[in-house]
Amino acid sequence: MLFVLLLLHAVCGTAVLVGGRRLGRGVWLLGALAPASAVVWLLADGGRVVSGAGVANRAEWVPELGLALDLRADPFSALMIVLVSGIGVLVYAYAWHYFGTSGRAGRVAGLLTLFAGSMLGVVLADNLLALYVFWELTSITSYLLIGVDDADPDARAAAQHALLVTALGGLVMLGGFVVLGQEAGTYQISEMLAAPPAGTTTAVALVLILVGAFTKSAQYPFHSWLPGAMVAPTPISAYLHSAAMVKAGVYLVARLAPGFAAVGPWRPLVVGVGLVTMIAGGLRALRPFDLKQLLAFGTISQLGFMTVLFGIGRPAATAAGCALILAHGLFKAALFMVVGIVDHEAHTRDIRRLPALGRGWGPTKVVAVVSAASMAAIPPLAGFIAKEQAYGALVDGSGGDRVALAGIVAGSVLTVVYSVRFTCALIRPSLVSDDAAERAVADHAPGQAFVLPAAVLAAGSIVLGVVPAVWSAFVDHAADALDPRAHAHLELWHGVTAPLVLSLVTLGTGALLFWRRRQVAAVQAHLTFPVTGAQVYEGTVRGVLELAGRVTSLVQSGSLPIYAGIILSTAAIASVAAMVSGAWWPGWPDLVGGPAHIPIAGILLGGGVAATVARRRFAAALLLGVVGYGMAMLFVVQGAPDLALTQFAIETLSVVVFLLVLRVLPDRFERRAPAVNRPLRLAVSAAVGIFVVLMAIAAAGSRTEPSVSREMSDEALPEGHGRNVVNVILVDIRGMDTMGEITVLATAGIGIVALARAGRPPRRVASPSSRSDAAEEVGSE
Amino acid sequence: MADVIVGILAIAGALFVLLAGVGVLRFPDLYARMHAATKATTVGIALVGIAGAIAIDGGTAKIVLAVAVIFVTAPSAAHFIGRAAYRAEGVDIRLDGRDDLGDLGDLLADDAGDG
Amino acid sequence: MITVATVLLALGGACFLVRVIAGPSLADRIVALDGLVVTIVAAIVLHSIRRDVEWFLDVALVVAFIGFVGTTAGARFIERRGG
Amino acid sequence: MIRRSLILETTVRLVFDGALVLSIYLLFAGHNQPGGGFVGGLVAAAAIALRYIAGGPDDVLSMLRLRPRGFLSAGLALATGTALVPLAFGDTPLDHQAVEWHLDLLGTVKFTTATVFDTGVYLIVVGLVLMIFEALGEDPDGDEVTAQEEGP
Amino acid sequence: MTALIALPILLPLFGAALSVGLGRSRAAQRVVSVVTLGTVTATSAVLLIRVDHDGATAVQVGGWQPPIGITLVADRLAAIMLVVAVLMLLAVLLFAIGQPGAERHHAGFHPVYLVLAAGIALAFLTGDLFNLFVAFEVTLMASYVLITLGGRPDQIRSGMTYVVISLIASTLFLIALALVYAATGTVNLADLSTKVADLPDGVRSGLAVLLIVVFGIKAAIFPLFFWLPDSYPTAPTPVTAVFAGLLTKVGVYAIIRSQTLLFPADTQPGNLLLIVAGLTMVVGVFGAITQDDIKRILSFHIVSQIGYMIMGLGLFTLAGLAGAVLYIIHHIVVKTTLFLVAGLVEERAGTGKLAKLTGLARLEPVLAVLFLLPALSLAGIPPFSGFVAKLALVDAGVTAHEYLIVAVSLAVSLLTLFSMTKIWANAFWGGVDAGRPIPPAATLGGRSLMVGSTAALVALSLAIAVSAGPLYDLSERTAHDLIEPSAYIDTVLGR
Amino acid sequence: MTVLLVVVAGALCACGTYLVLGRQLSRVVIGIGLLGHGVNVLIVLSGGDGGDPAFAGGDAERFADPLPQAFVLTAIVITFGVIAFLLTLAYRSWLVTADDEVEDDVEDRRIAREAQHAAAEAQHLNDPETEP
Amino acid sequence: MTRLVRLVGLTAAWVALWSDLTVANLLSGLLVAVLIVGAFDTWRPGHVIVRPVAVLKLAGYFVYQLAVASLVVARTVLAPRDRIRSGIVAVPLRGCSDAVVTLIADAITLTPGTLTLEVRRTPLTLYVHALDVRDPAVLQNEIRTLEVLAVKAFGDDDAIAGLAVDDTSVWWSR
Ligand code: NA
Ligand code: NA
Repeated sequence: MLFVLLLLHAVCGTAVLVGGRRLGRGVWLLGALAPASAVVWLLADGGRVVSGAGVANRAEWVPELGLALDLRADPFSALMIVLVSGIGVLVYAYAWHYFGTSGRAGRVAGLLTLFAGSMLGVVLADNLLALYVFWELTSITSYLLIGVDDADPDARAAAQHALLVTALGGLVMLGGFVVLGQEAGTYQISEMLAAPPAGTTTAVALVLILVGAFTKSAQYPFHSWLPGAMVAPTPISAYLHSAAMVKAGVYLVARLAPGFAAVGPWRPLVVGVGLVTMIAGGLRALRPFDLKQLLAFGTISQLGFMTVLFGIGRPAATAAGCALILAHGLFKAALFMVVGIVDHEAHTRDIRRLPALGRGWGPTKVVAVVSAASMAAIPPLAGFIAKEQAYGALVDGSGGDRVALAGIVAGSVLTVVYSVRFTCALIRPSLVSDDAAERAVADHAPGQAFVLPAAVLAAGSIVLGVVPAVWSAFVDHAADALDPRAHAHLELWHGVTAPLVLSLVTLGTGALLFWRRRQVAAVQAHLTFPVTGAQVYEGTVRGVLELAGRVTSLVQSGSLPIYAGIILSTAAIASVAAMVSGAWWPGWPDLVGGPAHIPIAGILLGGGVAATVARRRFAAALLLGVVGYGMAMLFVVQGAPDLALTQFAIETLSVVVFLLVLRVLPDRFERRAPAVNRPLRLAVSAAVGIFVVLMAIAAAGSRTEPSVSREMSDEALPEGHGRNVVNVILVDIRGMDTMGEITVLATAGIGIVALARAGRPPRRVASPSSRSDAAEEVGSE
Repeated sequence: MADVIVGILAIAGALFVLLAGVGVLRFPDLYARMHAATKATTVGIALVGIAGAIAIDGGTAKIVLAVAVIFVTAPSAAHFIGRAAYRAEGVDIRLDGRDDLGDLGDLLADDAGDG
Repeated sequence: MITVATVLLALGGACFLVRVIAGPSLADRIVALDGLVVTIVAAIVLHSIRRDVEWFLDVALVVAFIGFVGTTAGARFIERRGG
Repeated sequence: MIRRSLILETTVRLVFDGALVLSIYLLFAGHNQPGGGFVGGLVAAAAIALRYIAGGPDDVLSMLRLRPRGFLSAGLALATGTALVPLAFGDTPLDHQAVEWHLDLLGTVKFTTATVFDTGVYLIVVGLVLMIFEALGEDPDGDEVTAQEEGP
Repeated sequence: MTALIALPILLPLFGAALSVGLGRSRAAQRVVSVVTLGTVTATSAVLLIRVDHDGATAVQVGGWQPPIGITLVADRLAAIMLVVAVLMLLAVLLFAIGQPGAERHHAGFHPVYLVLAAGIALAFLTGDLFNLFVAFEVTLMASYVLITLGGRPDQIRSGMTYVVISLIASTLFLIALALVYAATGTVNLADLSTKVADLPDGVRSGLAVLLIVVFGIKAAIFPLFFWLPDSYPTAPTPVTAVFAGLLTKVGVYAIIRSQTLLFPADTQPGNLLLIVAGLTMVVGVFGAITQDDIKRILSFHIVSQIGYMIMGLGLFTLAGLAGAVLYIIHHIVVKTTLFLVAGLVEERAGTGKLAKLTGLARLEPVLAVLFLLPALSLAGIPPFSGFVAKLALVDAGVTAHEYLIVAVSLAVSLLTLFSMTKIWANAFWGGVDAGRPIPPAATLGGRSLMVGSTAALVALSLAIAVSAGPLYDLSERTAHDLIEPSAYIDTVLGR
Repeated sequence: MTVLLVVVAGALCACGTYLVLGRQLSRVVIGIGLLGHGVNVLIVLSGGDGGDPAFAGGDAERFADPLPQAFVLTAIVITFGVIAFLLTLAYRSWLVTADDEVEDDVEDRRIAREAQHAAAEAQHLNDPETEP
Repeated sequence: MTRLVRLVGLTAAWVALWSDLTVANLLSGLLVAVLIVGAFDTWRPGHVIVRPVAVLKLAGYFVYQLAVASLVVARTVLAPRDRIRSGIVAVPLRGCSDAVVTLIADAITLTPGTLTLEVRRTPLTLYVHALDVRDPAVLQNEIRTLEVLAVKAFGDDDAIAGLAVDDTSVWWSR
């Protein structure tokens, strides 16, 4: 069934992409069909899942590598499905209005559905490698979605930024997965957590995996892609960058923490990064005038919060995380939708330029206020419930937990501040904007249906806050699925407890800071970190490109002589070096084989050197021919008449071909600046010469057995029916060589004609005695 | 006895080739070198060929053919080189007597191809 | 005696070789190369006499013919392109 | 422009016929004596080169009945055919067969399919050289053809 | 079985012979080529199935018993390479027929293309070192002709580079052959396998390194690859596609074959290979990200990815070799596809320069999909074939505790993705340039054939991903053969 | 194998290498030719010292090893085909560029030049994150 | 006649190459010869007629000249002296076929001190390089002797008749 759901996403998404414009607004219906089905399935079949029985489907892919598409739905998955598919459906409804009949609607809808499927895969995967598969699919679909306004260079750059950072993390994580999988002996998550490995290797693997989680969930210092991704249309931001994709990292931390939180670096790393992210993100959220940027940094901050809760590995914190992840999905998606509505209707989302939102904006403002309040953890909203849980989980803990708690409180204070800031921006923008200019009044207001999805989410925040029992069991089961020790009992009123006190302190401090916002801003101006994450990213990319450019211009000289020199010297030096590293020297062979060798050696050396230094092309060709004749004489004295015959004939024909070509070329070799200077050329030449000599002597000296050709001499006549052994070898014993050889010749013939006559009319013979076919073109037309 | 004859013929032939070589090396201009090369080598190969024809069983016919080929081709080749060199630039040719060909000018160009 | 002849031949060949290398004109080189070809034919015949085998005579025959091709080709070239 | 030579052309025509005989001899004798398809083809090719040198490219192309490409095609077909045919009889490729006939007058005539293969080699070598002349033989300035058209 | 092994070599040659003769009729040439390669594809597939089932098979050419004669051997590796290669050749042939270009304008295209096919098949199937040289030469000669078909100045320039470098490689190969024969008196690979083992270890390592260099030039490994990006991109698209997909892999095949058969684990320079692999990956991908032309970018990626295959060999474990084999299968298909797509882009937009391209995704959505899928696969993004292949290598590397090369391979994977997104963002994204003239309809005549064959290859690469499990099993069986070559040797020597 | 001939082979290879490292294709061709000759000497030597031509009926003990001869023959012929092609390339190069020099790759030179400047600037990678 | 001469010559060459005079070789040689003559029927050097006795005379004269030439060369090589006057002399011939002209020209090249450089067809003239051109009459006589012997050996009847015409004045007048 789980496969059917995933497949449905793929099919619907593809259908929407292919159908595109022809479907009109139907793209949203068809696109939403898949996530809606997931929700329906959860409602229909969810009892089984939520009760903890779980639904597992498995499909082998590459069994030998442990790569299996194992899917497993447990209560925590169910919670994630609510986020991914449930909010997904609402996002579709929202996007229906947002995009209208825009030309990109088809692309967005199709890609959203594919993304939803990938995200569903992430939360259902019960195999680390399968999880990686879906993980990267979310990266790719996110890339395409961020870049959906591809004419905008900023969108393209942001898309690439997001992809590179998340893919970097993904690859590091993959390395971690493989190491961890090998340590554990399985990639199956449930199995692995049942008996988690420990030790140094595991610790290293976990750090690698966490890098992946941090990039995906925009944790410091990998957060900078998320604000950039805000160039995407708001429905996409609402879905990917608040509700769904950015939760993938948190999800992974949540899954693994119960088994691995105790392993070495896990807890300090996760809690440290999470706290830094929460506080730094919160601080950054105080500054932007772009509402989406504000929400983006707020999201980063909240993701840090969740990372801490899940990563710390305390059962109660885990339970709190489950509550927070859901609550955050509700309020953050709603807030993004609100910003989208504002942007869509008022054509700006800059606080300084926002018009006054008057008639018809009531519902929107209500949604915004409720959701922001939930974000600020004001009772009786869902956010408050979650935060109470979080405070409660850590308040009784050890020293480390106390530090975490302090950080969380600090981060929450900031959350309160930017929540207020956001609310004010919509209701009294002048409060949070320096300009005193008169604001225009928004000339039209959003339709009811446009606001409805956000309203549903806001209502959710209220209902869950007011009636915690609605989701208490659900969260309890989810937490239980992660960690059997974890239990959640959500209540609005616990009595006057430490958490309540902390909540009040949080709200009060937040209000105070908002009141003294100018002083805060002044302090903040001095606090700015010297480099931003974006600068780090940019610098890294530029550095890599610069390094690549340098390396490439170094090795890729574009000059044939240099390439040839490198190859030849590599061959000579590497081979000889390898040879002399072991036993090789057999002793000197005889000096001279016979008196006839001396004049022949004279011809070869004299001709060779003369051909090398010749300054005229023709002379060089002729001298090459002389060397060839010397070769033929060598073949004569060595007892190879066939070779001698062939060598003489070929050498002469070669000279003829040389002459045909040389008659168009200049007489002398021009003196030009060489690509490789003379001493270097001589050195490489000498190296090649020495390499040949040394290796030949070594090779010949190590022969112990007679050649296989003895049998050929014996078999030539009886089996090959010929006396000439060489000929029998050529046409029979090694006829395959000859076959190849004549193929080379035939091909050369075709190529020569094609090359020489390209672009010229076919050869014609003027002589009247010629037949028509003799005049016909040969290699080219 | 036959060995001695073969040896003498071979040495004589080789001597002529050596003579031709020395001539080619020592003579001052192209035509003089050609006079030496064409004649002496032809004679030399003829003598060596006879030696070979005597000495090698079953090789007579091929040697005769080889020598015949040289006899037919060597003078034609010499003619062709000489003719080309006459026209070509950059060849050292010393004509201190008469030059009927030079007097003829370009007239030849018209009908030299009239083979 | 064949050895003596071979040595003489080698000396002759050396003379031709020097002229091929030294030139100075292309025509000189071609003339010398032509001489070298005849020397080679003679050398092959002498080699055959010495080893008393006939296998190399085909080589001699082919060289005699093919040398002509090379020489005329060279001559045709210098006629066009100068010596 | 080619300056033709009566002396050279006459010699070449005399030698040409002989060289063809030599090349065919080398082809057929090659299995038992020095020679073979390569050398045979090369000698024939050299003979053709000679004709080219003496008479120019048109002299060469006009004397042939087969286009240069035809030589390649036929040669390659013969060689690969020899390799393929044994497959039809369940033998390995290039498995050559030899047949001997004992004829009263002629004595023993031996024929092996290796000769067919070698003939393919021969044709390809000839074809290659012809194609070289076709490609490069023409004077790049193009006045050779003109000279021929004005000739006899 | 004999025919199954011989036909992939002989049939294309015979087809080439016919095709040369049919030079005047392009239609007849096309029929000959398609029928020939189609038949060879079928026989090769049957061969692979049978070899996988029954084990390696050898054919003694001319009936001469080894080590005298030349042996053709089909083991799993050879059969796999053969099948993938002929599939590519067939697909690219169809593309070429559709494309108005080299195929249409040169009577030589078809015969030479068939010769190339025969050469590649021979290289995979031969069990003889000298015959391998001949196979290389056949392939090279055909490639020289194909790369310069048309004779444009830039082709001449790059043709010179390609030919000269290849000639140097051939020369070094011949030197290696002379040394091998001098040392052992045989060139039969199976026979050599036993005789090389008896050589003094210095001589043996020297030969091993020399052969790596020889095949490494062809395979384009560091520092021997610099010629490749300068020569491949100028050829006509179908030619570049085949070169990119197949020719370097012939070199890789030769490295794997020679190192596993002749210089097994105890002597093979494993660490050296891993260093070479890493440098090849990095320097190759660095080159890619600095380029501005699609085909040049892709050419550098060829190099970079050769590093992955060498990595698998360098690990010299069962898993490593299996990964290398799987990577080769994936890479051949994907690389060929990408070059065909690059050709379609050039066809459509008249250029392959990123700076001049824009908005193709909107103009040609089909083309965009055809690019995106293999591009992601190339970058090793799941669920495409490249991911499985990369995973196999990473897994093997981790098992062998070679963490550095694993890290390098993952980093290079990221840079590859960067490079692919650069193409995507610059060529496929962006506003539609209204000023660009649409190519005249006439040149689009065979477009459906071009797009169709490209799409078929994309589908093939998806099929590889889907069936990665059985394919990995096959790769593992292949790797087992390579690590335990005794079966190969016994098959050849008839023991 | 004798020292003299091995040295000859090495010297021919060295000469060939020297020419191959030049720029003019016609010279490179000569170099390839010399390399080919050097290698052929090596192959012939790989069969041991010479002997009688290998013809059935002779004394097989004294035969020169025929197998390297077959190798060399194949090598010679292939080299011929390749050299002819290479020369045609030089010819064509002369026709289209009036030179037979192997020029440096244009694109490589361009990339190298650009690497001097800031490579990243051309990449449109500025982060869109807006500072308030 | 010409064709027959070619056939016989080629068959003889074939048999000589096989170095074995058998029926099989004769027949196959004839076959090869017929094929070649049939395939390349482009013989242009004119009619060739063979007169055996005259051929022998020519051969004898030629061998004598060659021997002299060798000695002359030997002397010049071993004891080089400044050449007095070398030059190129035009030597007119009377009408004969290309084959015979070639024969004459080749023979001149192989005889002492002379080298045929060029042939002019109309009027038929050889241009001969001589190491010593102080006395052109000697040159003329030698060449005239050669011409007569050659025409008688291989020329057709018209050519032999042409020998009677004395047109010395045409070239000597210069
Ligand atoms: Na086409
Ligand atoms: Na662009």
